[in-house]
Amino acid sequence: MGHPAFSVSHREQVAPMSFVFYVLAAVTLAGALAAVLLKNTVHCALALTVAFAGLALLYLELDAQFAGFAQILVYIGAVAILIVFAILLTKGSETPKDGVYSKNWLAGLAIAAGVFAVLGWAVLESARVLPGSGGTPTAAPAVTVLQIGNALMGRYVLPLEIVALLLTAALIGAVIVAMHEKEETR
Amino acid sequence: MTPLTGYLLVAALLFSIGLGGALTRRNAILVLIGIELMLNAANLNLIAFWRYGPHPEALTGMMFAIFSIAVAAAEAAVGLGLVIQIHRHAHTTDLDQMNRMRG
Amino acid sequence: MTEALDQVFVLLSRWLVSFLPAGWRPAAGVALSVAAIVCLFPALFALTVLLERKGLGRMQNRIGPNRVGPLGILQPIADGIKSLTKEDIVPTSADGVVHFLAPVVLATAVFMGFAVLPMGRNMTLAKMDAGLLFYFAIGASTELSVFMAGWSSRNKYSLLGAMRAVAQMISYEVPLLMSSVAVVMIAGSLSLDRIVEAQNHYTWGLPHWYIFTPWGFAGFVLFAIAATAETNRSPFDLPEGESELVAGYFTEYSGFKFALFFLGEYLAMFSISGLGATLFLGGWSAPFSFLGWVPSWIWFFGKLLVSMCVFIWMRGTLPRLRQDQLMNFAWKFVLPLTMLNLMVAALWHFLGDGWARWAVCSAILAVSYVGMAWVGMRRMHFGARSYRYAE
Amino acid sequence: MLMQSDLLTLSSLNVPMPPQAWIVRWLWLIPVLPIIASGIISLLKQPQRKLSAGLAIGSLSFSFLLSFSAFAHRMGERALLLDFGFNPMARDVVNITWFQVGATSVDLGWVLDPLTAVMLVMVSFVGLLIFIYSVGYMEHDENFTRFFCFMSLFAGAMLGVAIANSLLLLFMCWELVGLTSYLLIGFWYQRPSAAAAAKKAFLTTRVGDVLFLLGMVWLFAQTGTLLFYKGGAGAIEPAALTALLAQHAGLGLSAAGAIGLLIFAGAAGKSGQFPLHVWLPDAMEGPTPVSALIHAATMVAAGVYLIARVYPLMAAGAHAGGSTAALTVVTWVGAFTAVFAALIAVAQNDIKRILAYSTISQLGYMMAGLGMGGVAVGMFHLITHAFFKALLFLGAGSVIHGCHEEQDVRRMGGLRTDMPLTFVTYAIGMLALCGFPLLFSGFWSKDGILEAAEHWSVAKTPFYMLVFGALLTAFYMTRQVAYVFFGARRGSEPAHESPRVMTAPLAILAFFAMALGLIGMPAWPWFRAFLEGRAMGFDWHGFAEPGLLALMGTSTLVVFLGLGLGWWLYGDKSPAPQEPDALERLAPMPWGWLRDRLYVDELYGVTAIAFYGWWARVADWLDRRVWGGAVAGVAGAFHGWARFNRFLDTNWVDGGFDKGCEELASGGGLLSRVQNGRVQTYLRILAAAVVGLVAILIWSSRP
Repeated sequence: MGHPAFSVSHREQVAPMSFVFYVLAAVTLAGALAAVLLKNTVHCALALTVAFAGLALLYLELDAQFAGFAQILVYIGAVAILIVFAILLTKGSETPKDGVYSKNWLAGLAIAAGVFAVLGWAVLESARVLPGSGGTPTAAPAVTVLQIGNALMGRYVLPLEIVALLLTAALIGAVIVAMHEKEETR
Repeated sequence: MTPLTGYLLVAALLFSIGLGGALTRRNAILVLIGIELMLNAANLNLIAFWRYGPHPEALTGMMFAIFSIAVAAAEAAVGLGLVIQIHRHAHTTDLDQMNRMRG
Repeated sequence: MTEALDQVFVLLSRWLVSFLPAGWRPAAGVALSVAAIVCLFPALFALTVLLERKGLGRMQNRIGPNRVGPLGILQPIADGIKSLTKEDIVPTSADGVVHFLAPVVLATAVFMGFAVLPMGRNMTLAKMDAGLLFYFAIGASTELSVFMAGWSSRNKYSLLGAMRAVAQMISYEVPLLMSSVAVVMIAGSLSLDRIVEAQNHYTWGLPHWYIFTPWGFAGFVLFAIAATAETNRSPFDLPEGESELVAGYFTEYSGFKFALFFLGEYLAMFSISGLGATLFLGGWSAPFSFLGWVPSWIWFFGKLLVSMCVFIWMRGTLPRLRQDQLMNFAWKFVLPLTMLNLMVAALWHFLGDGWARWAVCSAILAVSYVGMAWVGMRRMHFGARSYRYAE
Repeated sequence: MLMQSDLLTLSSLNVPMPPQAWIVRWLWLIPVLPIIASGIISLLKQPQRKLSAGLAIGSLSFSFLLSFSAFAHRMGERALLLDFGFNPMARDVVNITWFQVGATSVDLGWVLDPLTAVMLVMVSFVGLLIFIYSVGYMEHDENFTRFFCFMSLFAGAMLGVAIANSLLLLFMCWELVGLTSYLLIGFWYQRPSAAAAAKKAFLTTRVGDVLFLLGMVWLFAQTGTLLFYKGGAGAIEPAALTALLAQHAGLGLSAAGAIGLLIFAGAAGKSGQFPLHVWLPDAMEGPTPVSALIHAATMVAAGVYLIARVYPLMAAGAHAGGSTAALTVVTWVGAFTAVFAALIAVAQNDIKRILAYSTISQLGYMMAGLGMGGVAVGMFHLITHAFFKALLFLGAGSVIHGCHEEQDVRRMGGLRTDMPLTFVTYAIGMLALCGFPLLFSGFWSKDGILEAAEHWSVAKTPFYMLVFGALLTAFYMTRQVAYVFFGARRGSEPAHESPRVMTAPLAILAFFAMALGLIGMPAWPWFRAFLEGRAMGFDWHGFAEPGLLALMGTSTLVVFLGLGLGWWLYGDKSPAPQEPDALERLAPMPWGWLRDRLYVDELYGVTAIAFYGWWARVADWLDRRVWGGAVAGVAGAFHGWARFNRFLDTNWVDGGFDKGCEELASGGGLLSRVQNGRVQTYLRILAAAVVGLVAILIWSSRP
């Protein structure tokens, strides 16, 4: 089967704006759009997972293997499931009578568009000064999980601990928030 | 258009889509979805900058992204817990109706 | 000779690929190996189904399928034809797209899982640096397909089954991960190839498989439990508990889609067995140094099949759990033990070579397990089993 | 002068000794052990009394052993240094950087010098005895474990104060001490009086602590460090002091003096010096062991200790034999407090209140001693007082325990026969407090102070005040003892002697109340020598100093006078509780004043407290009337405007005006939509703001 030369971590450098990128970007954005536009909430959640998957692949495209897999594991494996659970628990799957969009959705849309305009403008404005603008594609940084692990345990150990603390707090907090009602009714 | 610019534009678009969702949907969970999208857009930026930045070996952007993924997980857990609780309490997830603290 | 036999598939693919222009070769190699996986495992699946049915039959004093072909060997083929030719029923109220996507997603995800399993020396489709992470990431996404199936069928049974399944998978994914993390800690790598390599040494002809270390043994047992639950196999097969919810989340599935689901579940079992073998049973490495001449892939698939047999055996033997028991078991029993296992593994690592770490680690584990068992026994005082016969 | 000695530590000598002995490195264990113990105890359940008491006592005894070995280490080094002919005022210092902000680093650290050593031994030893005692005393209390949790937390904090080499660390422990004293005074929080007393203590000491904090900050601003000793760069080391002296803080004070005064304010708060003494008598609401530990032996001594610790700062710039502004203030306050509190003590009837006021006055003595005679004098009285006052309080506790929680001395009497052991020990403590000649420690320590006062260059008045104070002390103690132990039994039910676990500490303390004096005799000024790092030796010529014998004579005379007076008025005649006090018959009016504690509380009641009440009312009024009125006015204006609109509408039914009104209404709606509690609105506004800002940013950053 596949010979060792092939592996995701050292993929040959892609030309600027490779075809893959366009496909992935399209998938991601389509998923995101569907996630915010669809009527049925569960469909939204599923579309969201598509967007997440697209993002994960974009990360891989960016040689961020670890981040990509973490993205899949956390978002598709946990967050998406959480969301659908929440939808089912809040009977959110049936669409409300008075429309799915809030009263002044137009303003929201306008503002979102404005944000995009500004951000895009900013990006294009700064395109000249951004790194990699020389046209020469920078070489893919060969970063192994080992390095990431060392970094996590070394330079970033404090954030790691804090995140651990935060997650614990969130776990407990979520449990308490969800439990509370039950306690009362008992 | 350099790769970085492309990624940044995608991220910007993703962010705006998320924002739009968060701004226009009634359902609290959908708003959360929008927020998740925005977070992910930020992560994409981080990773893109890490990849095309001057010092990819420093891992900073990557680490930032990983941490923010972890934090996002926490955020989702708590947020959804809150939504469920509110639903139990007010029997709605419609944000237009959740505008009072009494209940 | 043995070398050639060992590398036969690799050489084969190289040879086949070599007919193509250089530019295409990597892609073609990948395509070839993917094709190989996609053909091989369904075949294996057919065989195992037969094995299961016959084995279960024997366990229940039946004969099992024996009509189609000699000793019913062709039974799987018959099944295949049947399921392919069956009408594909989609409930009117069902959510068509999702209903269709669910089995596809499942099958795809499961197949992707095989990409990182080293099925023999140099026989890994994607030698990834973060192979294990990849595996678990993919495994996580199967839950989604289950949910899709259950939700899209618009059927209470399906939904309940899906919820159960998802809850169960999520709960048991944690111990599964934890018990493998111990291995990662010792092997110092997330890449499955490295892990196998790390186990591929021998002292006095005996291999350095992790199952032969105290923490490894405990870890393997925990891993097996979690894996059984992860694949919704008996005794953890509540999601498709026929007696309660007709067939769980694929109640509303029929024909080819059902077959796909069935396939997906089975392949998930294969892949997780493969993972277990890779993590704890030394992957493709031989059990004794003097057996080194036997091709590596034989060992891998041998171990795979053995663990499949264990799965079948368990299914034939153990009764089904109750939902709350299941959850409590996951969170209050397996998870803490995996934690303990992690600590012991760390201890093992830091105590360094020598008999000391053996003594210490085994002592800790033995004490904790025995103590726990003792407490458990005290808690639920078992009496003699009592039988009630119909008058 | 004293303690401003050169800072050679043993590490800088070629002395065959490790640069820092283990005890120095592990000194921090002394405070930490009890704190850990309290932490564990806090997790225990009510019924686990034995365990909690054991933990507290065990940890404290460990600390005591450590303290003692620290003391021994100090002694040994001292001897060594003397042999090598060095100045034996060496001190071992361990400093650690807590955190760093830019260039300035905030350091904590601990020091082991004679002062610390002495304080450590005293605190841990007395504390230990009191712990043991309270096992018996609190026996029947259901919050036993909580009590010990607080107690050992307090002990830890106090030891922390003792070892601190950084004003910051000292302040932390200081506040911790304040907190625990608050918790312990209010231990029986069911009683409103106890709760009130706790609050009072807390707030009153806060007043001092705020000034203390000010001083601390100022010091830090000036010297850039809060460490006392830092190899020459410390805050109270010559380099820093000269810098501080150079500064002028107005009122003819140098910065050093001003900071010293601010710190003294804190000390006054803790050790109940005159303006801030009001909390101490009320603090007697707490359990008696608490009163003994906190309000007699240790916490109140913390103030004195603090002054001793920063003495170089207080005394900076004093030419030989002279004094500084700060020290003068300390002296006057001390002397005044001594007399003032002694006066009040004369007319109290609550056994513990009498002791409380006597504590205040004794603290005044210490302060005066510090101010006039330097560290050794003050500290010596602190140590001896700690022992005999703890003894007295524990004795009082035993009496109260024996008389079934009776605290009014007029309802006791005749206990001499009922509880002999308590009586003997109590008598010893009382004599020690009165400064009964030769035998008792109080005599020597008080004489030290009187001697210092006599030689004080600034003024003679404090000397006379202190002598008068001694007379009063002897008098009121005699009164109390006569009331409690002599005469006929006036209480209803018979009293009983306390259990062994309570009397044993009494005996030990009694022994020290006598013996400790010997180490401070003029003939053998061991203590002074230890603190000031002189060679110590025994010679009778110590007594031969001019005027010393005369002084001793006077003080003896005064003491006997007091005793006699007391006995003449109260001895062995047992007045019924309701009939007026003997002294009251002589001078009813001043007696009334004294009985009512010279109306200080009332004074504060009508000044400070009233002021705050008034201020609160003003604030309330402002809130209700002014702001509320403004809001109402605006609302009214809008209302009027709306009416006007309606008027226009109704009268001029005109499209244009209609439109205008709609515009107004929609405008109002627009404004109101800003705060409609809808998250999405907020998010929208946020996003819009982001758009605007980013746009501006880019625009401005365009080339």
